[in-house]
Amino acid sequence: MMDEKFFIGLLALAFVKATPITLGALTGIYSERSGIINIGIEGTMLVAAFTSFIVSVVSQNLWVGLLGGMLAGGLVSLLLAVLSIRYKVNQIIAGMVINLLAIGVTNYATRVYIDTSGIAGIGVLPKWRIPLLMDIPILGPILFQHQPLVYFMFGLVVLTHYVMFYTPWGLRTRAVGEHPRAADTVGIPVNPMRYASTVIGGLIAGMAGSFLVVEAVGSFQKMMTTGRGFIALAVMIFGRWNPFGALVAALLFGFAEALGVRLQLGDINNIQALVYLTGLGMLLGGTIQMITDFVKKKETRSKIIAGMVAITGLIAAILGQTLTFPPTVIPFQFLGILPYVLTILVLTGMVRGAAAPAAEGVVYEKQ
Amino acid sequence: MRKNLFVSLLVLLTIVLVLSACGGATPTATEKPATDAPTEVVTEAPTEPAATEEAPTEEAAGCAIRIGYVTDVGRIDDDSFNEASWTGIQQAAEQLGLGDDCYDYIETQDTADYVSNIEAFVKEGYTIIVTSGFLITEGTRTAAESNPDIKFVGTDQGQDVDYDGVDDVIPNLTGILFHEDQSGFLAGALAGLMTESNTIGGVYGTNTVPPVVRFKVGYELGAKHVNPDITVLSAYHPGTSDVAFVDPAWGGETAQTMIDQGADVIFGAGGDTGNGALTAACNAGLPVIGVDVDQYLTVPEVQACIMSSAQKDLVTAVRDNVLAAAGEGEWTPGTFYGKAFLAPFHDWEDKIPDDVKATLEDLAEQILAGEIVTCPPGSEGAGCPE
Amino acid sequence: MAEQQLALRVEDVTKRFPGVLANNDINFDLEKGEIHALLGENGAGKTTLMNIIYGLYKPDDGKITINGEEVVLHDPNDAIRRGIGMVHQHFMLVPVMTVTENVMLGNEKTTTNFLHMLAPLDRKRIAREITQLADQHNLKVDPSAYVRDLPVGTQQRVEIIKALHRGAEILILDEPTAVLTPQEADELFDIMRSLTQKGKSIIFITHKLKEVLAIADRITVLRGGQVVGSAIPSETSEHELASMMVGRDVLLEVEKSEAMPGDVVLDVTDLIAEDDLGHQVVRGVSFEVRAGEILGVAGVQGNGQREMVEALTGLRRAVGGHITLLGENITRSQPRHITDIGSAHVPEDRHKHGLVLPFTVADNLVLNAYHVEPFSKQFFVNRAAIDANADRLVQEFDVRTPSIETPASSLSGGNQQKTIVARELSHATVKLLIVNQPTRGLDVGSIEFIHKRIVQARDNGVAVLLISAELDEIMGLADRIAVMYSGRIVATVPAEGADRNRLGLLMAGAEVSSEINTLM
Amino acid sequence: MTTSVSPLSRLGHNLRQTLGNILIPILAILTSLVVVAGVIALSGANPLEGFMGLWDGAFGDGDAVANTIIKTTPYIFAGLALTIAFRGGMFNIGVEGQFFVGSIIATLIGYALRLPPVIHLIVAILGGAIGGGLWGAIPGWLKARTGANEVITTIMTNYIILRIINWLISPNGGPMRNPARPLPQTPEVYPTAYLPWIDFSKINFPWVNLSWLASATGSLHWGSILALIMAVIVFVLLWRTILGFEIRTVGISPTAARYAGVNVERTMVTTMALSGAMAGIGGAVQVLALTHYFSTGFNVGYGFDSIAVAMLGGLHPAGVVLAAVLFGAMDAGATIMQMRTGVPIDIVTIIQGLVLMFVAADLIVRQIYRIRVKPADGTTPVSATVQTAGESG
Repeated sequence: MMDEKFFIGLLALAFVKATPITLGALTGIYSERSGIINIGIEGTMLVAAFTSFIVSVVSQNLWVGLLGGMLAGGLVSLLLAVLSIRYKVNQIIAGMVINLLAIGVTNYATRVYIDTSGIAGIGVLPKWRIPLLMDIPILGPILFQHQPLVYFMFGLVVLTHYVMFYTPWGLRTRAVGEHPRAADTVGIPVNPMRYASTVIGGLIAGMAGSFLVVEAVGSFQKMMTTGRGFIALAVMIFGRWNPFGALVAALLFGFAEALGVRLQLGDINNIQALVYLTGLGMLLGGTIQMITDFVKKKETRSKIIAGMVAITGLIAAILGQTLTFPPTVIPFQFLGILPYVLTILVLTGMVRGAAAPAAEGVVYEKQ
Repeated sequence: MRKNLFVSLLVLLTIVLVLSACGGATPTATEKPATDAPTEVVTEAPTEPAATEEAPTEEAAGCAIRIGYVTDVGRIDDDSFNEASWTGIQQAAEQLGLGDDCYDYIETQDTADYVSNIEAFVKEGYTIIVTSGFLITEGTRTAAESNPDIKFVGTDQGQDVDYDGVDDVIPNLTGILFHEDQSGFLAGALAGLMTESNTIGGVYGTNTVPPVVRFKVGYELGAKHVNPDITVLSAYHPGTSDVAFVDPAWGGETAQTMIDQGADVIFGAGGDTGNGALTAACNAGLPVIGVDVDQYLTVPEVQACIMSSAQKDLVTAVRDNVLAAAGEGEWTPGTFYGKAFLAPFHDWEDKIPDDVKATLEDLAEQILAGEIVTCPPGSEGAGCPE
Repeated sequence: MAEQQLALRVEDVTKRFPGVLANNDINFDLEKGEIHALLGENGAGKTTLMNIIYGLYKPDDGKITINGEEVVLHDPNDAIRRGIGMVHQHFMLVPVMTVTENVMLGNEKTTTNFLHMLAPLDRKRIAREITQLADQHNLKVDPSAYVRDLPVGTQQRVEIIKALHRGAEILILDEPTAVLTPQEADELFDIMRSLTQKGKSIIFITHKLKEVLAIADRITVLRGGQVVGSAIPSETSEHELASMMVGRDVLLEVEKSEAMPGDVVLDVTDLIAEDDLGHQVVRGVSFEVRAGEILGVAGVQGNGQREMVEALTGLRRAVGGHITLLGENITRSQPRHITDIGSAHVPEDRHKHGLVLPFTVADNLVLNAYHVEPFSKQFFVNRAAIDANADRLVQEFDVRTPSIETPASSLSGGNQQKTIVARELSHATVKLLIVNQPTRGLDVGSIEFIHKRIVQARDNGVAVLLISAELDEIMGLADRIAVMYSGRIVATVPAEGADRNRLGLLMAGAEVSSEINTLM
Repeated sequence: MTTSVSPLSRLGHNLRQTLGNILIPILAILTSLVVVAGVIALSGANPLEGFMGLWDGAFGDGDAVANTIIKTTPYIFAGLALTIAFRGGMFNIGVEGQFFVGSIIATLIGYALRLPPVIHLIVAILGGAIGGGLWGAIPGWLKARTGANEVITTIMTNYIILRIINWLISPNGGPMRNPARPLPQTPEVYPTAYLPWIDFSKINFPWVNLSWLASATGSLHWGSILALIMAVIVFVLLWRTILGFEIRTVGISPTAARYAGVNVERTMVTTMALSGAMAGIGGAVQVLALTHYFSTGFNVGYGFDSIAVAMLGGLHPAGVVLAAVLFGAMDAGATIMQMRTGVPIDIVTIIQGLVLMFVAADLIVRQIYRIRVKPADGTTPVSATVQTAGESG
């Protein structure tokens, strides 16, 4: 049952599910690396989804809709930046304001302007099957048969990594988020950088919101973000404010969610699958940890622990594949909890304060 | 610190002032509360069931009949349940020649508000009150008992079941139910007959909502009835009911999962979530089956793919019952079973083979004749008759 | 022309902040290749003036001339472009970035076209340039090291390189010796001299008289935002400068009588403690403090003093060793317990530890006693007792505040510190007083007051442990002096007859001679 | 230099401060209404009519007032819960979930146990408090032990508890389902655990005569009174007890608190537990007074909306009560507003968002109305909270 097809399906779906979450996390990375906490990603996405729908319907062009959604996201983030920087609002409160207003405004506008007019969506962006690459066994269907925004997401992850760590722009953004005064003293305009970074993040959140409309669904529904913006926030922390870290975390998240659905379908023994997959995860994680331990010349104890985890995982995986388990259906609500529990576990496992930009949430004022 | 003390003193002072002002007003009771007093007396209904002095207040005078609608938690324009009920009410009102002021709705935001929302209509002198949703079953029942002069219609509510030793049927209360399992069964049969891969899928809202469960039960039985070897993939949204019906992206992704598993017909039953599944499957070029209403009409994006919908005719049921409550038609206290059937095939009229159509018609007759059990006892959470 | 010789000229500069006239009609000039010292107390307006020159503030009035050209500086970029570089008192370095990244920040030199912000960084090239500059000016530093891993002395060098890398001709050094040993300071002076020989001009900001006399070519003294005088080192004295700086005669020495040491109050053996990153920074410290004496711990910042004090006060868990207070082992005790036994603590960082800034003065005055009678009973606090206590202490310790309901945040630094001292000394049961950097950043009046109180406490039989980076403060107050270097007490000597030079050498980690050890 | 100030001048100073503190929220509300009026007008409706409907629905007659009070009650509990948490520097986004836990535990005790009348009620409410408190203590403990950012963990615990409850009451085998009917709801609690309606005819204080209220019997429940009592208790807790002093100290400066001898970690957990307990009581009251059973769609949103309530109330119990009345009134009035004028209920969410924005960004309000009253100097720890939130990442 848990054959090649099973994994290909799960992984391909994990990438789709990870797309809006990763984009949302990139939003967080841009604003938080510059020192602005953004818990308004959810609201930003919602407004962007709404706008992209309206614009795509009016223009009868999904790409224009995407653009409209992105601009809306940028504008919402600008509001966040203005509240946080110009009006020195506590940034968590500012994020809550964004979320509240986004729900209120989109619900209100949907009811007053959309529901009465009965406009219909114009479909979704078609898949871009990448020639040649799509035919690679296993990898092809997982990676290269997606709709365009999935590829955009990959592109943005790479681009963000490049911008953040290999360009003056990123160097300055990070300096502003870590030690704004130091940046100021070398002539870097702290607050303009923060505005710019937050708005760029907003554009990306706009893409995340538009994804739901122009790629996933084809029309706007009230509250259709259903918490993806908050998950993105967790994923950003999970990934330690790094684009690739966020991507990996989002994939893990997407995989867990996809698995939750997949196990519900009833053709797979739930317990068996969980044992097998947990084993596989331990094997993978343990091995990677062991390799890094050797590369970084960590102490022996760490290597042994990693090795034991890997071996236990291997055993579990083999048992999971071979033993017969009594048929059990885990209540799907519990499968749904998985990603959230995982987030808490990872959060608590992280070293205190690791990687968070030092000046995050602190208003910069010239002395 | 002192400031805080001061603020609390201020508040205390205000409270005392207000209280003493009110207390002082008692002897000369005619001044300020005077305007409120009459309504207060009149509206003092809840504890005294015999509130017969429910003499129509002035606003009500313009309308002979006033219809109030209390929605299920959610909005009036939910493209689904609330909206259909409201449409039924509007049609009835039109037929009765009522003015716009004579019928109104209250959107319920929290189950804790059901009772007070019904009360609001009672107080304003409404003569017919429609409530939506199974969660309000009890609230509607209590209100009906307390206000025998008002006709109550509850959708998705079984109002003839003996709960807590209460009389089975209340004369001024009708609950509307549907055999979702029956239309679900037909949808399943259609899917089972049309599939080429022998695998079909169904994407549902949450399993805490009995009608949704009945759709699923019927769908699976129907498919297996016509095609015993078929694989039916089913998934509920894992979220709570506030999320489970509004997550079209999840619906779409789940449909995709099922398609990856070989499903070639997708049934979507879960509000926007289900619609998301329909859209995704349609984009993948597969036939789909909608739910609740004729979704060929409500989800224009999938017109090319939608074979039919497992329909329950809520609009008509509500309209007819409201009309009956207004004296036009037969008022049937207890539970009224509305019609549940397959919607027209529309664009698929020609693509569906005649023998399939014949089988479906045959099955429909058998179901109506009670020869096929579409909701077997023991289907957990479906509320099937035991 | 004489003008040609001037690197910088400031004329009639005035700067007002709400409620404060920070700079009042200041005139100041800097010749090419000279070291011009700007001397003044904290709050005299030195830093404001420098921030104006560096473009961080705009003056309300007056003009600035650089190399004979009148300029308006809108932001640091303008100043940097005109060859001004500044080494701030609190280093402006991003700890999580490398030396190279810090140096290139804002001056990345990628390309000149409009895409320069998004062009790839050339770390190798900048690292090469850093090495070049370092060789040229004898500033040893590893370009690929992370700043957070570098000792302060090295961080300072990074700051200087950062300025030079931007082509600075005029260097402003703001209190550069505050974090250095006397020997490191001497090294810095060498670097400064070599810089001026290569044609750079330096403004040297300080409040340390000895250093001014040692290095400056000219001295300008600031007080209350105004220039109150100028001098040439060879023609003035420490005492004269001090009077100019403070505006009255000051006692450079603290008056105190002979110590009368009593029983051992605090006994520390082999104390080991780690910093936040898990590095062992206190590595086997042993000493004792007796009632009625002041033990001064001298040492450059960052040699484990902070962690030692935190371990002594229960704020940090000791990894090893024993701490005994009044005969009780407190090695693993909580701060509350240690306080209750009779330890008082004036912390190093008054904003982080000593005060809850938004709280009122009254609340801050019971910050570690609110839980005992009379300030509370059972579960409830007693406002009346807290206010009465505040009224009394504010008077007794001369805390200048509009009212006891005023938030501590609106007090001046001196009054904030007095509030802390008042609280700590007002404990009924104080047997041990730990004071860490008690006068950092204060005006002379407050310094004198606090010094007097510390001596008074000693005379009342309190054991005092004084930790300070100011060697002068230690030598003025302590009865015995322990020198801390790299997590160890490298020597303990009687204050009387202690040799400044030798102490300096010890602080810098020079060989510990057996001769000094025997003096313990 | 002033060492002591006359009580009178202290009072005067405080009066001005208090006025300043009250002025801003009022202007914030006004400004929000003006903005919303524009939004309503844009949609073609008459804003004035809308507001009239809102007012009538909230205060139009005795029933409206009673309805407002009933809707105010949960906001008070949730607002107080947030006040405790925010004062203690904990950004408890989890009040929503803690509210649910309080409801579900109280329901469980209500139908699973058989106890004598008053005792049953007290046990049920206490159970709700303990349940909410424990659920709240988890993120507090995680933060104290590992530094896990409580904003994220509480968002996560919300998701988790919602789904657990969804399963508990699921007709598909949920352990707390009502076996008598296939609905996502629990059995009803026994009447012994009902939180009763206030019977005004039976209340006879010697100093006030409440008989004129007799007709209001059956429209107000004792939970509202409990909420007011809780407000007083929270005030005493925060400003008159040792624990309160510690909570506020930790809230502003954990480092200074540690220095002062406070057990910071324990205080964090305590703060979150108290906050969760307060929310739990609120949840319990809703069940025991109104529905008597728990079902899906119950009490949604109080935890989130009350962040605005707490902020609007200046993180002070008295302010929270007033702000809760505002929010309760808007909820109560919105129904009538929509019925009469067709202005959608969602407008209320917009008002609430705007109010929160203008209160938090008081600089905007000051600019619009050119107010010069100095902002109260850091009396709330919210800015400090951000730093703690950020530092633990």
